[in-house]
Amino acid sequence: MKILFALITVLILSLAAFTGVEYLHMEYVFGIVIPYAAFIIFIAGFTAKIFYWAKSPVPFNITTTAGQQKSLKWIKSDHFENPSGSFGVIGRMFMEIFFFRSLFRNTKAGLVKSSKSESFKPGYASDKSLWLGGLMFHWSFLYILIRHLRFFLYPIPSAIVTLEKFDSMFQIGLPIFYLTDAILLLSVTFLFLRRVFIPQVKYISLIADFIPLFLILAIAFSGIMMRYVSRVDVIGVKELVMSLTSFSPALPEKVSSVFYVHFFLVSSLFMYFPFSKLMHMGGVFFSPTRNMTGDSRRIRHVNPWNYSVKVHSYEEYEDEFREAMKGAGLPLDKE
Amino acid sequence: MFKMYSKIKVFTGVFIFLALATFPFWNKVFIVSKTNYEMPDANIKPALAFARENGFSGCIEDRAFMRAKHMKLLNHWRNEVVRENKKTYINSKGEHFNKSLTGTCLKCHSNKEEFCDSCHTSAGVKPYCFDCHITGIQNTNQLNSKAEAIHEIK
Amino acid sequence: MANLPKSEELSRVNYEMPKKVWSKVETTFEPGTYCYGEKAGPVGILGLPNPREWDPADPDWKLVPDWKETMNKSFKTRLERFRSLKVFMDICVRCGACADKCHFYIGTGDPKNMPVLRAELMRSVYRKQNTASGKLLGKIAGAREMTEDVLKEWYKYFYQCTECRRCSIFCPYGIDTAEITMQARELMHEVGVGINWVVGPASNSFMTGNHLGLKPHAIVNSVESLLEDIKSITGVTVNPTFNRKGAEILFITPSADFFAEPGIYTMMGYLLLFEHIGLDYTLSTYASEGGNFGLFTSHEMMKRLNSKMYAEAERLKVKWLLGGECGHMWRVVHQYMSTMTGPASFLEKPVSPITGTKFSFADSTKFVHIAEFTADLIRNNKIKLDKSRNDHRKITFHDSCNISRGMGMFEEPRYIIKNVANHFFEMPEETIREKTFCCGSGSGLNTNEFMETRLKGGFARASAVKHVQETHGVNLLTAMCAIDRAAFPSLLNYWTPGVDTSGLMELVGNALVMDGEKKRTVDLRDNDLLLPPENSSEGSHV
Amino acid sequence: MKLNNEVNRKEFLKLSGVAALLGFGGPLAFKIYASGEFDAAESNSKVRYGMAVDTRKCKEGCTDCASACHLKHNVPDHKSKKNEIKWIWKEPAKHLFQDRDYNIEAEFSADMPFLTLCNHCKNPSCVRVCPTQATWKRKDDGIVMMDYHRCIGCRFCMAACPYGSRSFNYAEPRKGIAKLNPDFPTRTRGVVEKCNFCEEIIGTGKNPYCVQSCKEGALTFGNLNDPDSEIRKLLKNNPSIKRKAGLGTEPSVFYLV
Amino acid sequence: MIEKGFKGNNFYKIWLLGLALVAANGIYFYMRQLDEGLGITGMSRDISWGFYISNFTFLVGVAASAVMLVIPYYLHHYKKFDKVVIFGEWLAVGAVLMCGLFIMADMGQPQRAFNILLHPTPGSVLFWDMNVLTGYVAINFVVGWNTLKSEQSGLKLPGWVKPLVFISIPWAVGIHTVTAFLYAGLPGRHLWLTAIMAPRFLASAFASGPAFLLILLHVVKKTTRYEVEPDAISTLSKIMIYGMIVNIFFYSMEFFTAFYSNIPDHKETLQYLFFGLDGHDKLVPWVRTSAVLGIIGVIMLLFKKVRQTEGLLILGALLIFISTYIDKGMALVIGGFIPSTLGEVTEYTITYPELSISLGIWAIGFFTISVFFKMTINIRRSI
Repeated sequence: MKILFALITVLILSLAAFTGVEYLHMEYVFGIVIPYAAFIIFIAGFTAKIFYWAKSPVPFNITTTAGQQKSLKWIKSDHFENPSGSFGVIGRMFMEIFFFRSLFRNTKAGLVKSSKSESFKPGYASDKSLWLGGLMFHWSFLYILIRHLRFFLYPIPSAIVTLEKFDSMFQIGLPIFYLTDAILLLSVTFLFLRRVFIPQVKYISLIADFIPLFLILAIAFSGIMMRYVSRVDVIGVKELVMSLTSFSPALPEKVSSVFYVHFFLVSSLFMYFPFSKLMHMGGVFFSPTRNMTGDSRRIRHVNPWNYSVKVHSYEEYEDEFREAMKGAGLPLDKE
Repeated sequence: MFKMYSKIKVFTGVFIFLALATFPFWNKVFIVSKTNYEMPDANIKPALAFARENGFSGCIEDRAFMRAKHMKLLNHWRNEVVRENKKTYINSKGEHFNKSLTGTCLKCHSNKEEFCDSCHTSAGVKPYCFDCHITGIQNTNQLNSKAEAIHEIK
Repeated sequence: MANLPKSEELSRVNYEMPKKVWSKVETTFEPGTYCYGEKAGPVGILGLPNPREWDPADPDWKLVPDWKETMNKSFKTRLERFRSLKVFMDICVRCGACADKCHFYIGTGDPKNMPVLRAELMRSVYRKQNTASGKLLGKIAGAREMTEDVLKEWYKYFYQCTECRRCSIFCPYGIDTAEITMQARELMHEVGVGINWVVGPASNSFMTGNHLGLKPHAIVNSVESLLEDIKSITGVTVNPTFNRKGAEILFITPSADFFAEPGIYTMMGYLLLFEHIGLDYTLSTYASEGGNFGLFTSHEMMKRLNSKMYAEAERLKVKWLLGGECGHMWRVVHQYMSTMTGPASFLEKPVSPITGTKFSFADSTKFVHIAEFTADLIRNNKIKLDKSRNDHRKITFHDSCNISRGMGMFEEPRYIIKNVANHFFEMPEETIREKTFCCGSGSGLNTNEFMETRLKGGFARASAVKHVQETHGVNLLTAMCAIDRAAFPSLLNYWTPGVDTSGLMELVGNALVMDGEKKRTVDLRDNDLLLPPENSSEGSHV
Repeated sequence: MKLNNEVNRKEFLKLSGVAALLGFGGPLAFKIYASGEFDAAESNSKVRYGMAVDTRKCKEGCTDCASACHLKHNVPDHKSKKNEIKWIWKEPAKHLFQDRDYNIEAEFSADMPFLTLCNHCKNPSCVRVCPTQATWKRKDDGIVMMDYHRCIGCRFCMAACPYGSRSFNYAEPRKGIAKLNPDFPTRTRGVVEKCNFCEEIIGTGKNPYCVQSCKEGALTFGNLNDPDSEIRKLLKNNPSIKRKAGLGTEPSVFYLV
Repeated sequence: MIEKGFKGNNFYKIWLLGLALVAANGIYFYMRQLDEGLGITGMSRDISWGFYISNFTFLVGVAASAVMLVIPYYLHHYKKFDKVVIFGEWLAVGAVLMCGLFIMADMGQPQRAFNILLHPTPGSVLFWDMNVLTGYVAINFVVGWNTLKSEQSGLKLPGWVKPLVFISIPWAVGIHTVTAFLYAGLPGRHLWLTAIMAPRFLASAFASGPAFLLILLHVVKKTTRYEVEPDAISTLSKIMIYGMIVNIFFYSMEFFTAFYSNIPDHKETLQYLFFGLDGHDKLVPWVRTSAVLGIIGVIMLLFKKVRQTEGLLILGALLIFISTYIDKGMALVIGGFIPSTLGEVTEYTITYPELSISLGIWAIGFFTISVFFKMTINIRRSI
């Protein structure tokens, strides 16, 4: 049900763009108005969400310490798993963001029959599939995104040309097949399949987990379609994109509707982004358990809303137990 | 405005995000201020002498088709010519053409810089056709002189 | 617990997912699987809302009429106060990495014990109140109203989380279910919903300084009886002081160490060590509790209980604080104490009076852990140890969750164990250090009516112990946490009989060669030592 | 004959668009597109080209045929035996016909330079081993072809060819070409090449360049399947030998002796 | 799991770092080869396959030898191999990985490597070789990985793994047979054109593979003090000797056929290899060394006492390994091109870049094998 709902949503989006352009000739809407709107919604929404988070303070130092603390000099501390300074924090965040350090730890638990009795015990097997799938997906997505800058820039920086060269390293077909396209499709498919086939993950999945998957799948698919199958006039696309970035929007000569479908799906993703779990992109930087140092015993962390509370003072305590304390020979402040 | 915490970090982060996200909009202002994007000139006219000599009405297919699909056509041609010995292309108007990049296409589109390179550069595409296929006499001469120069060095 | 199922039966956990969507699975309260509700008495003492007598199993929880508004408002307040809460509510992608990391999930197979789903119980309510999509689309966006059913669900599952943070180690965004559980419990307390085993000890701590409610003289008596035992076992007379002004160091330890087995042996260890090195220290009856049950209640309660430590240190004019073996005490000291009740400018930066080592890592809190202190002593050869006195023990070490993931102390205790004992064996790698499994009774769930679930929660840890018991003949689990010492005896007795529980300093106490001691034949528990043959006994003293 | 693109293009666009929307219809869309779009029909004929080398007419010291061929086909000369590329060249007879007893058999001497080139075997072992069909035997005319676009440079064909007719581009070919012929492509580094029987011109009834350039008329090119062709007549009326006939490759190059 | 392969003492870390440096050097020269063409190798028009393909051929044998552990353990329930089988599988993985890299290094147009899949040609042995090798590495990796995983966790081995093990048995025979067919089916290359090429390949594989494994396990024992069952070692050494004896036997068959029939084409290469031809004799010392070492190795190890002395056993294994490496590597492949199809003798000299690339590939292979071995040992120690 959840899957179907998400699938239909994405199909409707695609069909809307296709019909809009192919039959209603709304190129202006799908090529100019919506992309501009999407971009504005994206950056405004994203920034607003960041500010929304930033409006709340981090009152306490709640680093998760996954390695030895910095204590006695002769004990080797773990700079990255339990950072004692900004160097460690940067390292930790870097490993987390670029290499998914935490997912690398992932294991899979299951029950093992004991050889000696009738009882069972849990067993833990290394499981790097999510790490690998996630890493491949995010890296190829980033790669593709950067590669797309060839439509946005002129002259095209040599770095982007080099990226493209690597991506089309293997001469497969013409135009040459991009490896990242394959990796993206494979990894998104993997992420989808694990959501369907791992019972636990299926059980926790919401519609909002399937929508981005289908949306990205549809974006990749429409992109691949127009590159390899139904060709699109690339120069026309560049003309449109460059006109948008120079704030003098103009529609090019007829460009295939597949392009508009692709463009609209990308716009949809951008619009959806700030209001969805996709904000983990910004949020990962904001996670206090990872972006703080573990040295809160050495340096005092300040809580801006720290307020005084009702305590049971020693005076009250002594008043209450004076006789007993006297009996036990304990020193008293007031005799 | 409103109360916000870890301001410096947040603003730096947001600034970097905005800078990256809007890069396509501002890059020409700072980075490549001099070169404004120019569409590859759509009005370059091919030298049609070859076509006229051979009695063709013009290019083998219309412009929009060629712009979007020329590489697929050429790819198809190369397989047919080399592998299937089918060397004649009959277009939608019934005209017969010799399937040849250098022998047909480049006869009219003799200026590779204008007809191939301008768009390819604009779109960031580097075809490997010309690693083997030789374009135009001018280029051949250049190549020859280059080849000779290499020999001399050796 | 007569009606507990056999361990074989309990170990056969069913991990199949229910057919029903989780939001439609009803919350039930079976005996043995839930903690009793907070009682009117302690609630009143602490001044918490809605004191009353009630039972979670009853359909009517006697809530105040406007509980929903209170809760929603408090939720908003918490969001404004805690960035972590906001971020953790927003960014989970439900990748499922945390799902099978929770000891309660591993032990119960209940999907709502998957950290992601436990948090989703709260997230769904958050979405309804705080996100546009949740407000507009409701269920489609995974949002739902706060209702009495949802509250019951919260009660059940946020009291099946020991705030151990194991899941957060695996989360790619560091989402910490412990933080979410703490906030959820805090919100529930706002409407008078909590468990008695947390609120009771909290009120005791508040009034008497310790969670057992021991009055000053009881503490003194209890320590005195320990001194007698020490005398008879070692022949050494130890004279600790209480509430002494002008001592250099104030020593604070969980109150269970004064009173309950096996904590008392740990206490004997402390006393012997301090005597051995001639430390100028005092104990306090006012700040007689290291543990902080406020951590399981609310941030405010945590502060209320924590304040006593610095207050007493200031009153007694000590230079710095030394802390005993306790889990949540150290989570609080490490993460909250100087922020909440500091800066402790009336104290001095801690320096070991014996070795001269500057504990500069505790410059702000001025609170040093006994393991850090002892490791430093051993490193500097300041204490005399006879390792062979622990030879009758095959030891494994349990990393307590708060000490490991809430502080990061892994090496010090291992260093100490290796210096005081000959037989040390690690449990499987996936179950120790930062990946350690909780005892299943932490965060105030150490109550008898909850035994069945506690045993399930401890299943993962106990299985690892069983593994080293089977492969290496391990017969002692050492842990630096009072809750561990309270929970493990019954837990291990159920899952892996034959393995005892001890604190770290008990092992040190066994190994310490005291000045003027008599020849020891028994350990601090009066168990016979494995003595070497007579003629070579001198040689083993190092 | 199918008049294709212009008419069907719009249809295809729509189809592919819809397929894109359906997402999973990918392979189908590829099929619709990949086949037939640029198809054109061509006639088939049963031809097997071959060549007769009249060793009696071939003049010693003359390399006109090789020069013409190498010039026309942009065959590089790297001036190194290791990297050399040869389509057609001369080789002492004893290398071509190793199983003769030159002391007794008298038609030609052991060191007499003989012309050699790809035999365009009827049963080529090089074709059998190629993993990508970059070299294959053309059905229309029996020419053993090379597809330089497809060759992966594994050199299996070189190991399989019993005649040493194949060369590999160990070095950058353009560096070894003194004068480029713009009408024929050069090769790229890392592919195998060899004589192609001038397939680019013989379709129009012309003879291969080597045949054209031979002033002595020592080379005859033609259809071995046509009993009336000149080459068949020559072979009928003259004694001829083939290289390594025992291997069963059935060369299409004959030596008249 | 894999991260455990990187945990070790400083010696181990330096070893890995050293391998990485050798690999980096190889990569540098490979980049140059990509840039300048295969002309920077010693290969030529006449000797069109050289050191790369030699190593490839040899390593296919090493890979195939894993079957000699799998058969006794899984088919005959020879429990002594319990702890060794996985090392054989890792060795196979490492060896096939190197095979693949050697093929990539040898290709003129590696960027078109996928053409083999895009234009599948069932008639080409190379197409099948590519398929069986890829399949073999996949099977061994998946089987090894999953058995180790279940060893680590105690969780049951997934049901689909067992069938894969059984498939791997004929598959191992398959990879070496198909590789032999690369050579054995070519007209005009007389050294290769022999019906016992595949059996010879297998025989030498069953000698060289176990020899390699014995040496590796010895190094493992010396450096990490991880030991496998002594009975397993003894069985492994017997397999090696039988393999080598059969190998030598097959080789002498070739001599008989060539010299008794007295067919020049059949004789010439053997003449070149053992005695020199037309004044060319570059390979003669190598080939003679190979023969001598092989024979000494076998004779030595025929004695049980020698086999049971660890040092001597390893020495014997080393002799056999070197012998088969020279024989099946250089002599077989390069010898096959001499004399050329035009009857000329062109000799082959390996170049520095070619050697660097080859060493780089060996380094990558050793790196992989080290990491996998270490991972296994570390995991077994932690249980």
